[in-house]
Amino acid sequence: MKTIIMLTVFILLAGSRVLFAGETIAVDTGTTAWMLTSTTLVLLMVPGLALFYGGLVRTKNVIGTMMHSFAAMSIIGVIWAICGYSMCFGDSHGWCGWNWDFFFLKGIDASVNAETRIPDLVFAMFQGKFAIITPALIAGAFAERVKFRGYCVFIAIWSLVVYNPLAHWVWGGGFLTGTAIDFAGGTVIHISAGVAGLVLALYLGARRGYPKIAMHPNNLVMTLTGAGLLWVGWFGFNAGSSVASGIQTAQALTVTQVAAATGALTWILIEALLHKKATSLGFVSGMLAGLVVITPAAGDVQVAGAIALGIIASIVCYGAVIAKGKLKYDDTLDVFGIHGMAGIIGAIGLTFFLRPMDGRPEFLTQLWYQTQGVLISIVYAGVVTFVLAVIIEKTIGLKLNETDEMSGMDHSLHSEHGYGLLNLN
Amino acid sequence: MKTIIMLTVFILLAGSRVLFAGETIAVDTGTTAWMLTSTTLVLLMVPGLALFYGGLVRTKNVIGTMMHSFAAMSIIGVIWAICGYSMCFGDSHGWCGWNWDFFFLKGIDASVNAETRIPDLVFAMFQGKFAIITPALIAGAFAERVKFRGYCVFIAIWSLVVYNPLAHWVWGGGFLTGTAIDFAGGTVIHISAGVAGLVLALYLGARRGYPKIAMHPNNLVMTLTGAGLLWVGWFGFNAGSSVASGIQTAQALTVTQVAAATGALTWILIEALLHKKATSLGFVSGMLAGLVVITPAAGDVQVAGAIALGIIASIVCYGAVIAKGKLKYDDTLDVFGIHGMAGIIGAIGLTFFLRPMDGRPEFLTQLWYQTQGVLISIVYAGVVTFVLAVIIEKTIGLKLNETDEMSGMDHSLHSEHGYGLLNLN
Amino acid sequence: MKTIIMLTVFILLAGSRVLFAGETIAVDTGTTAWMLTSTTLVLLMVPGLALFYGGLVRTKNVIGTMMHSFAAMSIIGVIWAICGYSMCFGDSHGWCGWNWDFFFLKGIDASVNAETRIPDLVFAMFQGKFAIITPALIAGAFAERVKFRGYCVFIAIWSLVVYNPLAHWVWGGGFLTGTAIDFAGGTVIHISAGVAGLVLALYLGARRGYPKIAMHPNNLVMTLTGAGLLWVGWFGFNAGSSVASGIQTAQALTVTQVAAATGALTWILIEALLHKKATSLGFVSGMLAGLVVITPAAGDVQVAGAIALGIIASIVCYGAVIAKGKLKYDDTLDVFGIHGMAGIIGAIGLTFFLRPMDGRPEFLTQLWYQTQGVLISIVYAGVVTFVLAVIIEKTIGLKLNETDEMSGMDHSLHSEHGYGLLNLN
Amino acid sequence: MKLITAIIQTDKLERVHEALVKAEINRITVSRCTGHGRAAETDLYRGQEVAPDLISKVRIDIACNEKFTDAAVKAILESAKHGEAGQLGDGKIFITHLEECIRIRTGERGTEAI
Amino acid sequence: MKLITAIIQTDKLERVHEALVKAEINRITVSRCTGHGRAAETDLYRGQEVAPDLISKVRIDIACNEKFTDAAVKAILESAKHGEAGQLGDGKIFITHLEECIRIRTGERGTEAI
Amino acid sequence: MKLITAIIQTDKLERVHEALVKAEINRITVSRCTGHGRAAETDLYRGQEVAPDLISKVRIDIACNEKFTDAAVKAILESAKHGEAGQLGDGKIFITHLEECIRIRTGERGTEAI
Ligand SMILES: Nc1ncnc2c1ncn2[C@@H]1O[C@H](COP(=O)(O)OP(=O)(O)O)[C@@H](O)[C@H]1O
Ligand SMILES: Nc1ncnc2c1ncn2[C@@H]1O[C@H](COP(=O)(O)OP(=O)(O)O)[C@@H](O)[C@H]1O
Ligand SMILES: Nc1ncnc2c1ncn2[C@@H]1O[C@H](COP(=O)(O)OP(=O)(O)O)[C@@H](O)[C@H]1O
Repeated sequence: MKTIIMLTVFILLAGSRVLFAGETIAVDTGTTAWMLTSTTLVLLMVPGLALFYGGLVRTKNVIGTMMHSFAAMSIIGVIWAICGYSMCFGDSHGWCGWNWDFFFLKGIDASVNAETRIPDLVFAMFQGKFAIITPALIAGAFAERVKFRGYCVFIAIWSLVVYNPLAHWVWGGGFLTGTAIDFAGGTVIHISAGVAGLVLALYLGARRGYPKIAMHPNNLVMTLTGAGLLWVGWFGFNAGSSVASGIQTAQALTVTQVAAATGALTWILIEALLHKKATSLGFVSGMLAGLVVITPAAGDVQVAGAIALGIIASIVCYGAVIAKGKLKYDDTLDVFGIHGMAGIIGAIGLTFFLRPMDGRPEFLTQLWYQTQGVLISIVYAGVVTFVLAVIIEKTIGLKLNETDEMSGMDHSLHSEHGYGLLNLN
Repeated sequence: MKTIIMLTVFILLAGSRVLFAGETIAVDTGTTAWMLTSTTLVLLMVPGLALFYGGLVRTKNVIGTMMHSFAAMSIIGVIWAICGYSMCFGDSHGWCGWNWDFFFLKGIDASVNAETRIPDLVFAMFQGKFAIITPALIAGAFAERVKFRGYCVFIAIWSLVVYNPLAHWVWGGGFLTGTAIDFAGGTVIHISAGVAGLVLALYLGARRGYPKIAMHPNNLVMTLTGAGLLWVGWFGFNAGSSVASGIQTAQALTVTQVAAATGALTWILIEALLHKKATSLGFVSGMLAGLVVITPAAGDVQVAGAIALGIIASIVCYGAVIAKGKLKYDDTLDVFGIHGMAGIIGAIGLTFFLRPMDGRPEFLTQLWYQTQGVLISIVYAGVVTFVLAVIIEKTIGLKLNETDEMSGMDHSLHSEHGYGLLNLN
Repeated sequence: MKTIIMLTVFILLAGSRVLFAGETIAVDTGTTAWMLTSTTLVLLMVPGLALFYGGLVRTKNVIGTMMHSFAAMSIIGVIWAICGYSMCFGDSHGWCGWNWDFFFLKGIDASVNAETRIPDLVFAMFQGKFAIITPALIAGAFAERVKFRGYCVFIAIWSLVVYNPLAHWVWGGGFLTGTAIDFAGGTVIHISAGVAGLVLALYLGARRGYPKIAMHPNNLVMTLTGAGLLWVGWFGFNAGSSVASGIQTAQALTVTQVAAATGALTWILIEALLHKKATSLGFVSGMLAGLVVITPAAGDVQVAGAIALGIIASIVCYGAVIAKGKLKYDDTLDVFGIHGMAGIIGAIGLTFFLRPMDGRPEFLTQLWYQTQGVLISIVYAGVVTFVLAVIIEKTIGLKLNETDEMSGMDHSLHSEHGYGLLNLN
Repeated sequence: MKLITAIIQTDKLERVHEALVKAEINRITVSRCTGHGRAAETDLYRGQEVAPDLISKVRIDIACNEKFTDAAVKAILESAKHGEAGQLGDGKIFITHLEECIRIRTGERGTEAI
Repeated sequence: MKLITAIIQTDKLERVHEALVKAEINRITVSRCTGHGRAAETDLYRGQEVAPDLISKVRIDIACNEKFTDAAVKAILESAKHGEAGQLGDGKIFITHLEECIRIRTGERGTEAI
Repeated sequence: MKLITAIIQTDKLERVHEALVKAEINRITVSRCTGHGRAAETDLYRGQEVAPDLISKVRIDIACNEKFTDAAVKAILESAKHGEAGQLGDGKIFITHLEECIRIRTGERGTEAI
């Protein structure tokens, strides 16, 4: 009788109307609701990033720069549904995963995950947004001097040969799964994007005139707006990575909020100390550092740890950006200086602030796991990106020629102008 | 005993604290959460649309154009709560529905739908956002040359005599309910708006100087931002239309994402082929075509179908826009070329890609149902819009006079300037 | 056996994996999902406010004004997690609450509220966003003439000595809890911010040249965008304040939508009557008045009441803004005229439109409760703000000196320019 | 050669441009400016009528040979006026002497290059 | 008639305008421009001090009759200077000869029309 | 003293500026303008090629002493041209006589003040 009652209860209560032969997995509508929301929030980060990056370049490149984010949204959007999900979360085959069932997402059309109780498609879409945002982040490193065609091909292949394998290793059942903690993508997303950005910035060389000519943000209002959307979207990014709607979700959201606030505050305090001014760009840079640093750690540290990580990340990233100025390489929007550095600090630093919990490995073991994850991510992303960049540059071309760079990407690549309002019309 | 246990379980578990006399319908907090979120997301599309449209007109009309969307938000927002919901979802009386209980939403203040298990008010608000966005879409067709007063009166009446009946027929229990598939509003929203736009564009005539004088978008950054918000909001639009938080929701979200990505990609590939440039406006146009085409189909096609529909929609809409240029009529922001055309393709084309499912009508039957829905929508919206436009133009006036058109709507209708920053202040 | 079954059901169904010794509180994933979403939506209001305010000042102050909102996000963000939550929702000690367990949110790391069934952290974060937005609102009253350093110190202390106690009294178990109805913050948020703004505007004096020199909004497009985000975010603000995902949530969302729409419509109708023009700034002012007025009332009035309150609020606020012009004091962005006035109307006016419900106090009793809440809020916020302002002005300085005011805050305080695009770059 | 600088109302740009083209003056340079003259346009700001200090205007620069000067001025005068009587704020035309004009593309100088 | 063109710092526009009005010069045309001179203003960009190449300036054009020229120049000189000693970047005044001035509204010409 | 006004293509600003600096002309004033000449640049608008009526240009104003005039013109001519043959739309240089130049900071006048 117990069984009968339970089944009745299942069917009546759990809001699920799809039952499977043999096994009965009811959708948890609440968790599903939050994961759908998270998916939407992470998607919101893409226009957020477009605004953030777009506002920082010169007027003549604003559309071209925004298009980098948007292009990722569509190119990776398609690739992911076709084969990306399969490569990341299919059955493990060493270098990457694969599962013919996941091809075109056909086999998961109506399936529900037994543990999280959300439809598999929701998870696939949530993860897809991460795959979209990662190459979009890289674009900041070589902003203002890259061909659109080359960029599109680059991110498509990069996603296949760098992102998908890495995500598989860390999250999808690959050889790092279960050792390195990477809650929402410190290594997979920020370190890999940061390192790829650095490699490309170095390989493609600086913009004409850099660093002699000052290159002003064309629209800080836009950058601040984008930063706001990024903060908001990051709640989906981190809290969604719990793939639940419960206590760990709440924990992740809390530390995300605290780390972002701390990072921002730290950066403007540094500026206030050194220059007696607090800039808005400093604010959002610190905020970003805080958000990135907490990304790998969001499920596993507490408020005090988040504050500590936020402070450290802001200080180190501030230093990294200054160092770039000294070293005179042209990582246009500091993808390495902020995403790369904060990602590394977060991935390794989280070990020091882990929430006490049964069954954790020893401190040093965990520290080694983390370091290993970081190193593998750096080396793999670095090497493969370099090879890929060389191939694309030599074939279809990646770096914009000088004339087009001077006309600006908007005119030369897209035949458009960002701000018609500047003209009389 | 079974009953006792079950009742206890209900009360304790289902998060519901409101029980009704006789029947006991517990709110499904998860589904409710997602529907609340969807409502919010669809509302976000209104400022999204304001940005999208606003960026495409000339500087002197930017505020006036944004106001079209905002005005819809408030005018339809009030009308819907008073009587719109009743006309759409009240008991069927042929031309429209009506239920005095729904007047001022009084009778559903605390009721819960037995099937979806969400409060009726949530459904009413979700549907209300659709009623808001539809007239706002039309505004693009006669942008830059319409009186604000006439526009306000027009959308108020149009909503009552075109939108509400149509929605009632297709969704609210009217004569098309149960035959034509229109998951989230291909016929009700996009076709009706597209056709209404076309009629108005033809009736009101072109803007002064069109097509001789090139009319540049004043702010593509704004248009891209708006496009981003539209993509994000569309998740609420389509995935919310499942009125659930489960597998169909996930399916709708997935194909929405894929169709948008495919549409955008297709359009810029066409441009790349024909002009060797990929424009941002092309990107968002294709994205929009993809989003519109999947709207009627979102619950019933799979990933491969979404890709196919996205490609077809982008190609056809591209053609439609070119054709407009040749035919020299002035559908300012291509409401018909994009919403109308993609809506038609989606509504009919979905028949070819339906997810196999028991109990579906035969292919040809379904195709006829769909065609019928499309035709009724075109004819009804077209004729009534025309009559309405004539009446308003002849009485209070709809078309802006030439002097005011040349000064710009912002100055002549609203006494404002969009960008004070262009002046010295 | 009953117990065994129930426990099994609990564990299997309710999606909760964290059980507590002795008591077993399962997380309601649905309610949690909506509360997480609400938290995110309220956070979205902060960039929304930054855009709203930022667009209304002169070009030279756009960044400085946006920074006011962003700074609140980070400063209060940190303070709240450390001690703000404890002061508001800790055990009552008269002036404020306190609970060492809540210090750094340590003690609620994994606890779940027995009644609402959401993790306590979610509630803490949701409430934290309210604490952030309140001081950010004040900033509008003395926009364009305040030192950044002074402002930062001011909001930090104001939050501790004004906001936290007030919130504790009304919501956290203090002496007003259970008497005055303040669903989502009419007294705690809008009245306190409005009054604080008024006091500061009077104390600091007008901007140079006010009211002789016309000071134009630098970017109404931005203001409209911000208004859109505010409307969207307000759904989280009000509907989230039900701390549920059910019928009351739906009710709150509905009246929020209706009041905003009515307020906006009323304002532009007034303008149309008086000036034959309907402005976009008028639209958003009315919208804001409607949103504010419904804030204290959202859970307790119905659609008709929302319409009435929206109309009244718009009319009164319109009058208040005109009166300010006559009285010639410089509340730059009408924080008192809109937030203060509409907050007062809402808090008192709601008594007239309460949803009939068992167990309500008598009309006059309730009216007295409401008036009492309003008066206490006005007097307390007014006096403490004044004292605080004087102290800060005399020590580190709050008012910008004339030279810096003329150069603009962006240049003099932040060394930045909002719109690089105006320059050639 | 003369340099004609006209400050006109923004809503007249299209018409003035058309009039100039009709008068066979095809090359012009246009820019935004802000003027303070006798005109007082009002904006609405939250229910208050506000007369901005500085009003948006358009500046048109035309370099032309002597014999075209009168035609240009005439075209502007006719097309830039609001109504028959003109309006406060309709603008001004300034004429200065242009010593030299060089076409960058070809290096031509003088009246040829205009 | 003369055409006075002053390039000044942006934060001085309000003061210069006031000074001109006091000197009874009511009609001016103002526009944004960007200057490269000897001044070096610094912006902060992610912790680095950046001296932009081109700095925002304001350009004021005043057409006036000869007898007002000195008053106008004096008003600008006094109001546009930063501090007693002036600052690098305070700007320049350029004066050219204005051959003709026409009021569009009325068609008046010459000194009347200024 | 002369006032040189050059209207050039936007993508050449950087090069022209560099060329001027090389020719020891350090002080310039730059502004945005929109030109209508013989050039026809096309933009893409939803698949249609659109030739805007008015094209973005940059205006450079240089006040200089007579002896620098030729150097300045030469620098501009060389650096502003697209390719060897030049392109439609490369722009124009206008030269007018400058009667007076005053440095606001010091009050210096004339050739000193340039
Ligand atoms: N003397 C002048 N110097 C500079 N600009 C002027 C002068 N007179 C007029 N203007 C410009 O022309 C515009 C129109 O002038 P206004 O005085 O309103 O015209 P009117 O003289 O026909 O009434 C002004 O806004 C200003 O930009
Ligand atoms: N010879 C010139 N030609 C054109 N513009 C000039 C000239 N000299 C100065 N300017 C303008 O004046 C501004 C201030 O010049 P600057 O050299 O900084 O002043 P100062 O000579 O007092 O140090 C410059 O930014 C530039 O716009
Ligand atoms: N006579 C003129 N008066 C004013 N501006 C001119 C004149 N001729 C050219 N210009 C400016 O120079 C720009 C380039 O002129 P264009 O005719 O395209 O060059 P080209 O004569 O070398 O073909 C134009 O866009 C316009 O701004």
